[in-house]
Amino acid sequence: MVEDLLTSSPGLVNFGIFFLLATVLLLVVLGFVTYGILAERKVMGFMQLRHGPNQVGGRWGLLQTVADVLKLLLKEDIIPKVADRPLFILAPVIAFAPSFMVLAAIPFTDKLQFADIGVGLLYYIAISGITTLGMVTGGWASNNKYALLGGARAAAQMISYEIPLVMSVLGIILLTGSLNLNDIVYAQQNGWYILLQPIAFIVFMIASVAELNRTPFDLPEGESELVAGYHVEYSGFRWAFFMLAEYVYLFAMAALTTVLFLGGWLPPLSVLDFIPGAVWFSLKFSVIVFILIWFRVTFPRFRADKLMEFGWKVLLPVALANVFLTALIKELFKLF
Amino acid sequence: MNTGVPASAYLALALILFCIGLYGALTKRNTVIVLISIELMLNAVNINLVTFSKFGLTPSIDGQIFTLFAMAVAAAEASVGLAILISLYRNRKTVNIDEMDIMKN
Amino acid sequence: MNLSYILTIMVFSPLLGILALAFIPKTNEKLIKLTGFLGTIPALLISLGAYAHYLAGKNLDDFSVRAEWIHFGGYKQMGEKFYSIYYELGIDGFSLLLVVLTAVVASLAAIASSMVKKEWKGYFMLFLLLQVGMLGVFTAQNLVLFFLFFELTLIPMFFLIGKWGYFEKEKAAYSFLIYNGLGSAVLLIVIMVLLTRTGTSNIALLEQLLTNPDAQLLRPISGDAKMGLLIALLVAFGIKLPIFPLHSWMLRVHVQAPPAIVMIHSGILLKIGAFGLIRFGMGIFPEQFKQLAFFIAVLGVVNLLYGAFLAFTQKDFKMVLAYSSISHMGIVLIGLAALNEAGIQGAIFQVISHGLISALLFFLVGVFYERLDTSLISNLGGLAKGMPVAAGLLLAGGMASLGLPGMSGFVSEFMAFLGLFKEMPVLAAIGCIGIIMTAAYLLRAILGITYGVPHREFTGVMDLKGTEYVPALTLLFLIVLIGVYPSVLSSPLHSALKSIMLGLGG
Amino acid sequence: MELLNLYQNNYLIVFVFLCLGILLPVVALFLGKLLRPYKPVEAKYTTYESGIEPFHDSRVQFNVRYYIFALMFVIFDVETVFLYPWAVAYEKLGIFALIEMAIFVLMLVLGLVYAWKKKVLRWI
Amino acid sequence: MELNDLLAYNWGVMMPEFIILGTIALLVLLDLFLSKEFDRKLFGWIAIAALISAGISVLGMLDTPVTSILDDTYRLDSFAKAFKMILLAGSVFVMLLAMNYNPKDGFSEYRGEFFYLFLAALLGGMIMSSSGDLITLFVGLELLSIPSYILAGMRRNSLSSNESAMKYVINGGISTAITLFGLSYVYGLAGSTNLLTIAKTLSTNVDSQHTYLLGIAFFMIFVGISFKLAAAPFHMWAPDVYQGAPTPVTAFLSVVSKAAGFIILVRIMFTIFLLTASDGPGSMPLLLKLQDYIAFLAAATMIIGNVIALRQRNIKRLFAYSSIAHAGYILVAFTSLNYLTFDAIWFYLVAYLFMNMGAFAVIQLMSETTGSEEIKDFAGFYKKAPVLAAAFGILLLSLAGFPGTAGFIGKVNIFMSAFLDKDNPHYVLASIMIATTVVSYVYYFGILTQMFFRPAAESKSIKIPAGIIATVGIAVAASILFGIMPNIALDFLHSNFGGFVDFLE
Repeated sequence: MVEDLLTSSPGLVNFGIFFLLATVLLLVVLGFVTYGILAERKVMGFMQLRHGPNQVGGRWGLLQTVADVLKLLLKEDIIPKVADRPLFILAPVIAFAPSFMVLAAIPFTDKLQFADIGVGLLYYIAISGITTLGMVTGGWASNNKYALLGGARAAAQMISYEIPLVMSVLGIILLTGSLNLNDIVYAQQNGWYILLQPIAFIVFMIASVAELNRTPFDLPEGESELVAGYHVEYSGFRWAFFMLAEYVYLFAMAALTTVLFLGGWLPPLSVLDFIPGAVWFSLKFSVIVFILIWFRVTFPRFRADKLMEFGWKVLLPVALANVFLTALIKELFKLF
Repeated sequence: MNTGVPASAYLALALILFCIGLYGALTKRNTVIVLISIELMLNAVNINLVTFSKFGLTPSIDGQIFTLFAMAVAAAEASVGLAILISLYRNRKTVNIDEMDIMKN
Repeated sequence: MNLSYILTIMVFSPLLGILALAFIPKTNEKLIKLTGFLGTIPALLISLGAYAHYLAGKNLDDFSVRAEWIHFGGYKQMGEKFYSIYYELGIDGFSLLLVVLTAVVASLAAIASSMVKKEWKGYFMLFLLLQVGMLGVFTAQNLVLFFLFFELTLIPMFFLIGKWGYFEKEKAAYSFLIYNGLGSAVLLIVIMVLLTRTGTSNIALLEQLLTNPDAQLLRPISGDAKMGLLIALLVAFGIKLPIFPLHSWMLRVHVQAPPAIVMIHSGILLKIGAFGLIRFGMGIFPEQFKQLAFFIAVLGVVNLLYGAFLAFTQKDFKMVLAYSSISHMGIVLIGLAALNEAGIQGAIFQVISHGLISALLFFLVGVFYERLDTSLISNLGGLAKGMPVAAGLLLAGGMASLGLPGMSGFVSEFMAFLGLFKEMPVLAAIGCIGIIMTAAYLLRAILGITYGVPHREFTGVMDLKGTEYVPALTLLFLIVLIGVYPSVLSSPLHSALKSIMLGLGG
Repeated sequence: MELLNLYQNNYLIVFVFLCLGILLPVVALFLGKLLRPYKPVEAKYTTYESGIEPFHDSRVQFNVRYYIFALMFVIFDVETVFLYPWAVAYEKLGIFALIEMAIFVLMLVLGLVYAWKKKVLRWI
Repeated sequence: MELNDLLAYNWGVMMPEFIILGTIALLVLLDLFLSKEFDRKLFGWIAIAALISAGISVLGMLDTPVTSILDDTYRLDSFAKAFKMILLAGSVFVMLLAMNYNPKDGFSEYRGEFFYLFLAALLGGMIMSSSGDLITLFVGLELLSIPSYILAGMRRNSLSSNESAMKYVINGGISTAITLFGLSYVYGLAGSTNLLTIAKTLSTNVDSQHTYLLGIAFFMIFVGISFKLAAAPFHMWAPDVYQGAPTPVTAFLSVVSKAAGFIILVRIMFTIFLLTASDGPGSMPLLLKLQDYIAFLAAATMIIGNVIALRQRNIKRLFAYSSIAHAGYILVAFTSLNYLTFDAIWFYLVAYLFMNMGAFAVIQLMSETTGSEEIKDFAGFYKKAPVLAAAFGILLLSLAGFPGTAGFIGKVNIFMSAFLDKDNPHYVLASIMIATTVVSYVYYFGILTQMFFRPAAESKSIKIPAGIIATVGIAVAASILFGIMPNIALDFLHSNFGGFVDFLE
C-alpha cells in the first residue's frame, strides 16, 4: 500500500496521508521525549544513589514529565522589553523545525521509513546545522549578556564539532559508496561499521555529544556560569521548544548512530533474523541513549578553551587520518 | 528526468536572484549585506550551472563539478571578505561602505 | 672608401660629450663648458667635411647607411609580409645644408651657453642630446627614424626651457610639450598609416610608391585618404613651423627659454617643420599638395601679416623677434605654395637664412639680457652708446632680417615672392604689405634700441667680450656670404629641387 | 514515471515534516495563549542580569575568536564538499583520486597547522 | 582511472607550477616554525630562486609541442609559455621590491606572509595561462584574486590598507560573480567546460536566440574580466586599492595581476568567441561582430585613465590611473584582432612590466624616505639622488611612450595591429589612443617637473638599497634596450612561439 502511495503522482491526497503519518511519528517522538526525560532522570538518580522522580504518577513517577509540560503550558509568557520581538518569537521555531525534519530521512526498519532520500546522510547533516541558527537568534534576540554569550558559544561549539562529525562518517561513505542511509545499513550485513570503523565511531560519538549540547559539552547553557545560556530569557512554552528540540535531536542522533554504526535494524547474526527489525533497532537505539545519559552523569563539564582545542586539534586530525587510512586500506585490498 | 518544471523557470529564477544580488551589492551601505548580496549572485550562478547540467542542450556532469568549485571559491572569498571586514572594523568601527573614504582626494 | 658609417658617427658624436660630462665633477664650471662646446665640434667638422665632399663633386649617396632595425609581425608561416623598419641615414643637398646649419648653430649656441648660470653639467648633457635629435631628424631616411629623432628633441627642450628659462619657464615648457606632443601624435598616425598601407617607411620608396599610380601597395590609398594624410602632416608640421592658429606656444618659448636655446629653437627646430613639409608633404603627396597650394599660400600670407602686425605692437624685443619669426615662416609657406622652382628655392633659402639671422638676433638679445636684465625696447634705448659693437651687430642683423640686399634675407624673400607672383599675383601683392611691415617693425624696434631715448646710463656695461665675438661674427659672416654669393646654397640644392619639381610634374 | 513520483513523494514528505515542525510550535503556543495568565508587571519585563539593574546594551562586540572559528568552519566545511563526492565515487576513481585528494587534504592540513601555530585555535 | 593512466601523463609540463607550489609549502612551514626574530628577507631569495628555476623550466620547454594533460584541463602551448614568462619575470621584481620595503610603520612582521601569499597568486596566474577548461580557468582566476585581496589588506593596522582591501574584495566579488554568470551561459549553450569543445560546439551554432544569449554572456565575461585589467567599466577600485595597498603589492597588482587579466581575457575570448558563429555556420564570428563595443570600452578606459590622472596628487593614485590607461592601450591591441594582436599584447606587457616595476621601485623608496606619497614630495629629488632621478625620468618617458624606449615600440606595435585590419582599420580608436597619450605627457612630465625643477625642502642624499638599484637598473636597461633593439624580444617571440598558431589546437 505504501509502495503504491509512494509511486503515485504527488498531490493533495498524498499530502494528507503523509501528514497523518508524520503526525503519528510526531506523537511517538513526543512520547519518547516525555519518557526519555523521565528515563534520564531515573537513570541519573540510580547512578547517584537516589530515587529520582517518584511522586507524580506512582512509584516510578510516570506522569512527572507530563505534569512538567502542563505546568509549562500554564506559565505566563514573558518577552523582555528590550528584546527583538520578532526574532525572539521566531527563534524557538527555527530551532525546533529542523530537529523534526531530520527524522524524515532516518530508516527505522526496512519498511518503516518516511523519505528514502538518495543523499540521506547529507540531508541529515545539512538540516541539523540550521538549529544552531535558532540558538544564535535566540541569544541575540534576548538582548541579554548571558544569552548572547551562550548563543555565541553555541555557534562556535556546534560549528567546531560539526567538522569532525562530518569527517568521521566519510569512512563509512568510502566503504559503502553511497550517501543513502538504507544502502549504509545494507552494507553492514557482513559486519557493523563499529567494528570496521572503530576510530570513526569514537570520533562520531564524541562529536555527536557536543552537537547535542549535552554534558560534558553543555557549555552553551552551562547553568553555573551562564545561568542558562542562550535561553535565559525564555519561559513557558517557548523555552519548552528549545528543550524539545534538544531531546528530539537526542532521538535523531541515537537513531542515526544506530543506522551508521550498529547496522540499523539488522540482527547481529543472520540466525537471529526471526526477531523483527524494529526490535533490534529499538534495542540498539536504547543502548545508545543509555550511553548518552551515562556520559552526562559520569563526566564533568569541559573548560571552554579545552573544548575548542580538543575539537580542532584532536578530533579533526584523527578523523582526517581515519579517512585516509580507510581509503588506503581499501586500495590495498583491491591491489591484492 | 523531467520534473514538469521547464528549464526556463530555473534560469529565470537564477536571473532574478542575480539581479537582486547585483542590486544589493551596488546599492547597500552595509558591507555585510554587500557580501551577502555577492553570495546571492554566486548562488544564482550555481542554479544556472546545475540547470544547464541537467536540462542544457547537451547535458553533462561538468556543470555540477563547476558548481562545487564555485561554491568553494565563494566560501573562500566570503571568508577573506569577512576577515578583512573584521580587521577594518577594529580600526574604524564602521562597516558602512560610504564611510570608507580616507583616500578621497 | 666606405663612408657609410660617417653619418652615424656624426649624429651620435654628441653622445661622446655627454659621456665625458658624466665623469666631470659638478662644480668644475670651466671644464664643463669647454667639454660641452667640444662635444658639438665633431659633428661640425664632419658636416663641413661632408660639404667639402660635395663641393669636390662626389656623390652624397656615399654616406647612406642602411641596416635592418625592427621588423614587426615576423610570422613566416602566416604568409604576411614583414613590416620592416630599417636604420637608414643619408643626406642629399637639402639636408646637407640643414645639417651644416644645425652643426654651426649648435656650436655657436654652445659658446653662447656660457651665459648659463647654474647646473652646467645637466644643461650641457641635455644640450648635446638635443643636438643628436636635430642631426638625426635631418639625416633620417625613414619616417619612423625621423619620428624618433623628432621626439628626441622634445625631451631636452622641455628640460632646457623648464629649468634654465626665465620667470614663466614651466608654463612655457608645458605648452611646448603639449603642442609639439600633439603635432608628433598626428605625425605618428600618418607614419603608421603609411607603414601599414605600403609596408615601408623609407621616404624615397614612399615617394616612388605613392606618386606612381601603378605601384603595388599592400592596401591602396585613395586620393581622399592621401589628402587627409597631407592635411594631417600640415597640422603636424604647422605646429612646429608654426602656422598661424597653432603658434601661441612658440611665443612663450621664445620669451622664456634661455638665449642659447632660443638660438637653437628659432634657428633650427622651427625649420624641422619646413623641412618636413617639403620632404613629406611635397615629396610624398605632390598631387594633393598642388590642390592645397592656394590654401597654403593664404596661410602663408596670413602668417606673414599677422606676425608683422603684432610684432609692430610689442614692447618686448623678444616678442618682436618671436612674431617676426612667425612672419618669416609665412614667407616659407608662400614660397612653397608657389610650386615653382623659384618659390621653393626661396622657401628653402628662407629656412636657412632665417635660421642664421634669428640665431644672431636672439644671441644678441641674450647678451643684452645678461648685462641689463631686461629686453624691453624702452629700457634698452640708446644702447649704441653703451655697447657700440653689440648695437652695430643688432642693426646688421635687423637689416638682414628685413631683407636688405646683400644679405641672406633679401635673396630668400625675393625668390619666394618671385615664385608666388608667377602663380598667384593677388596674394603675392597682399603679401608685399607684410614685407613693408617687416621693415617698419624691425626698424622701429632696432632703432628704438640703438638710438632711442636712453632710459638709463650704460656705464660699466661690458660690450661683447672674448668668446662672444665668435658666434656673432660667424653668423654675420654667413649671412653676408649667402647674400653675396647665394650659390653656396643653390648649388647643393639643385638636385634636390629638381627631384621635387619632378614630383610636382613640372 | 514511477521513479519520478517516488522522488517527488520523498521530498513531499520532507515538506510535510517541515510544515509539522512549524505547525507544532504555532499550535502549542496558540493553545498556551488560551490557558496561560496574563498579568503584566513592569519588573517582569526587565532583562535578567544577576539581579541587578541591567546597564547598557548587551549587544557588545563579539570577541574576534568567534569569527575566526567561523572562518575555519567555512574552510573545512567546504573541504567536505569535495570529500563527499570523492568518497562516494571512490570505488570508480581509484588510486589517482586517492593521491589527488591526499594532496588536497595535505594543503588543508597545512592550513590547520598554520592556524594552530598562529594560536588561532586557542580559545580566549 | 588507474595508476598507469596517472603515470602516462607528462607531468613534466607542469614543472613550473610544481616548483612554485613546493616553494609556497616550504615558505609557509618555514614562516611558521622559524622564530619571530628571524629575518624573513631570506624568503625573498628562496622565492627568487624558485621563480628563476621555474623560468628556466619554462625556457626548457620552449620546444615542447602542445601538450595537454589531465583530460585537456591543463595545456602547455606557446601562449602559456610566452605569458608565463611575463608573470615570472614580473614576480622577480615584486620580490626584490618586497625585500627592500621598509615603510615607517613597519612591514617585517608581514614579510614572511607576503612571499607565500604572493607566490600563491602567481600560481593562480600561471594556472590560468595554461588552462584548457573553464573550471581551471576560474579556479586559477580566484587563486590569483583571493591572495591579492589579502595582500592588499596586509598591513592590518593601517586603515588605508584595510579600506583598500575591503573595496578590492567587494569589487572583486561582484566582478567574479558577473564573470561566472556569463560563463554559466557559455557552459549551458556548449554543454561542456572544455574550451576546445566549447569552441567546436559553438562554431556550428545555428540558433539566433542562442547567439543573443552568447552576446549577453560575452559582455558579462568582459565586464567581469575588466576588473582584473582595471579597465572600464570596472576600474573604480584601482585608485583606492593602489593607494592603500603596500607598494610592492601595488606593483604586483599593476603588473602581474594585470598581465594575468589579459591572459584570461585572451584565453576566454579567443577560444570561445572567435570561432562562435554569430548567425549560423560559416557566418561572421561573434567576436568580430562585437568588436566595436570592445573598442568603445577601450576608448573609455584610455580617456578615463588619462584624464582623471591629471587631477591626482598622490603618486600611487596617479599610477593607478596611469595603469588604467595602459590597460586601455592594450585593449586597443585586443580589439584589433589580427595576427599582430598577440605580438602587440605580449610586447606591450613586457615593456610595461619593466617600466612600471622600475617606477614603483622608485616610488617605494621615495615614500619610505619622505613618509608621504604626495607627488609634490618628489620636489628636488634630482638633488637628493641624481642618478635615480634620471632613471625614473627615463622610465616615465617610457611610460609616456617616447621613442627610444620600450613604451614607444609597444605603442607602435599596437598601432600597427590597429591599422592592419583590411576592411575596418581602427583609425578613431588609434587617434583616441594617441590623443590620450599626449594627455598623459602632462602628468608624467608633472612628476618630472617636481623632480627636476622644484627645489627640495631638505636636500640630504638618500641611501638606496641594493635591491632597488638592481630593480631600477634592470628596468631602465630593459626599457632602453627594448626601445632601441625591440627585435631582441620580438625575434624571441617569433622564433619560439611561432605566432601562437597552436592556440586552438
